[in-house]
Amino acid sequence: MMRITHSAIRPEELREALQDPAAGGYASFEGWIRNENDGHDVLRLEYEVYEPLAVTEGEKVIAEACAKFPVLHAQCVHRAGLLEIGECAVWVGVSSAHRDAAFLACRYIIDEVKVRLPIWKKEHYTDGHSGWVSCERCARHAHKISTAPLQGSAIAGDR
Amino acid sequence: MMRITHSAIRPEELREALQDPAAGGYASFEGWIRNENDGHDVLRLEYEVYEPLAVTEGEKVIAEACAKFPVLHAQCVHRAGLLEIGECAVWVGVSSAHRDAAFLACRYIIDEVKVRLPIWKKEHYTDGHSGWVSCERCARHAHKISTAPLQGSAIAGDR
Amino acid sequence: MSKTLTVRYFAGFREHAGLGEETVSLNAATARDVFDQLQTRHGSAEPLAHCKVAINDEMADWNSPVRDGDTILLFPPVAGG
Amino acid sequence: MSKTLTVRYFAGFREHAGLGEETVSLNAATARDVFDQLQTRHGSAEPLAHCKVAINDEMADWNSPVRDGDTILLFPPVAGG
Repeated sequence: MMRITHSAIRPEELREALQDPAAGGYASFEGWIRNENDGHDVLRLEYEVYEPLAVTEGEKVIAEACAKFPVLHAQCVHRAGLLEIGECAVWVGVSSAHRDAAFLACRYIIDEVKVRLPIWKKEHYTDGHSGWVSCERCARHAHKISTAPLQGSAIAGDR
Repeated sequence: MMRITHSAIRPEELREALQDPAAGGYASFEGWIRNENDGHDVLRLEYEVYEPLAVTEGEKVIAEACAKFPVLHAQCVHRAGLLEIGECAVWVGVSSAHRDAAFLACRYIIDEVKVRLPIWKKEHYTDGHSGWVSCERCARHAHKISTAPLQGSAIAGDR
Repeated sequence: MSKTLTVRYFAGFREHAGLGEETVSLNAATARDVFDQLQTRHGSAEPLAHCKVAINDEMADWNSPVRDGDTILLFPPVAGG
Repeated sequence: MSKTLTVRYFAGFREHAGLGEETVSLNAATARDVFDQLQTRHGSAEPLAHCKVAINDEMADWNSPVRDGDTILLFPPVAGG
């Protein structure tokens, strides 16, 4: 399940939904707002999300992960709005019988979410400037998805 | 930091210690007790830990992960004693500036912890039998560690 | 040949164009034509290869045909996570 | 030539031997000698290659020398996580 939220992400609550008596492994990833990017001191971040397509594209990514790896449950939640340093911007959680699938699916989901969902981040710097993040070198983690439109043009943040 | 605990692992509290304003990624793994192993229905699990060496060997594993990958903080906690289905047996958490290091270090730590620490698990089955887990095929995830003693003989659980 | 299209801009595109949505009449066969013509109109320089497009809330290809009445969503380079 | 050693057994080894610790006198040069002789004595069949050994609370190698008074920890195949 893919969800966009405007309030704080609570991993400990999200984790509950992935529990399963058949699950032997649980892998999770969180993207945190850090105080520096590309040599600039970051004060806070602003996420703009086009929710209808962020959700449908996120659901597609999760479905792809479930098809590629034997997972039991997989979810992703992404924040929208203004975030401070240290806050959680995105959470991915995957449970599976064995750890390999949980790790691989978790990594797949975060890599794809970053390059495919209509989400943009504007960095506000300590010097008063701000800017939309859109660096070319960040597409290096994109996977090849034969069914995805525009796969060659995917560009994303570099966290 | 490597720790052995005899009470429930609380990932939400452990995660706090890894927070850092320079951290952009946080990867974690939890091993959960599942209700089946190798075709046997499992009722509960019993972990025996030789704590002095489990801690020193765990600290070595974490130090190796920190030397191999640019991580900010890395920790591991392993349970000892009797555990029920669904309980968390082991937790690994890693924070880093970028997600690649967090994922790789997290995976490295859990893989090594499973094959190097003096920890044994006894499965109690629904049919009343019990047995120590020690399957040969499970060593497939072991990494080559040039400094580790007995690397060729590593055997571990297969979660 | 002219089509009436609703175009929506996001993030940097919205700020650059100074508006979030506009209705335009264009001689455009594909999403690529829409992008090219509006980029010229608004003086933007973002390479098309870094951007994405959706038509009527479905992710689309730059070669996707546009039809009279379509809503075209122009996405600058994304940066989730 | 005989050395007095304290040997500790863990998990399946402890259950198999029926004791957690014993003091033994052995003609043993290395940890491997200790393992082989005690395996024969206790009738265990676990391949040495799957087991580990520690000497005086330090992980050791099967070729590590043992000295009079050492404490040898014999670890059956581990299974953490």
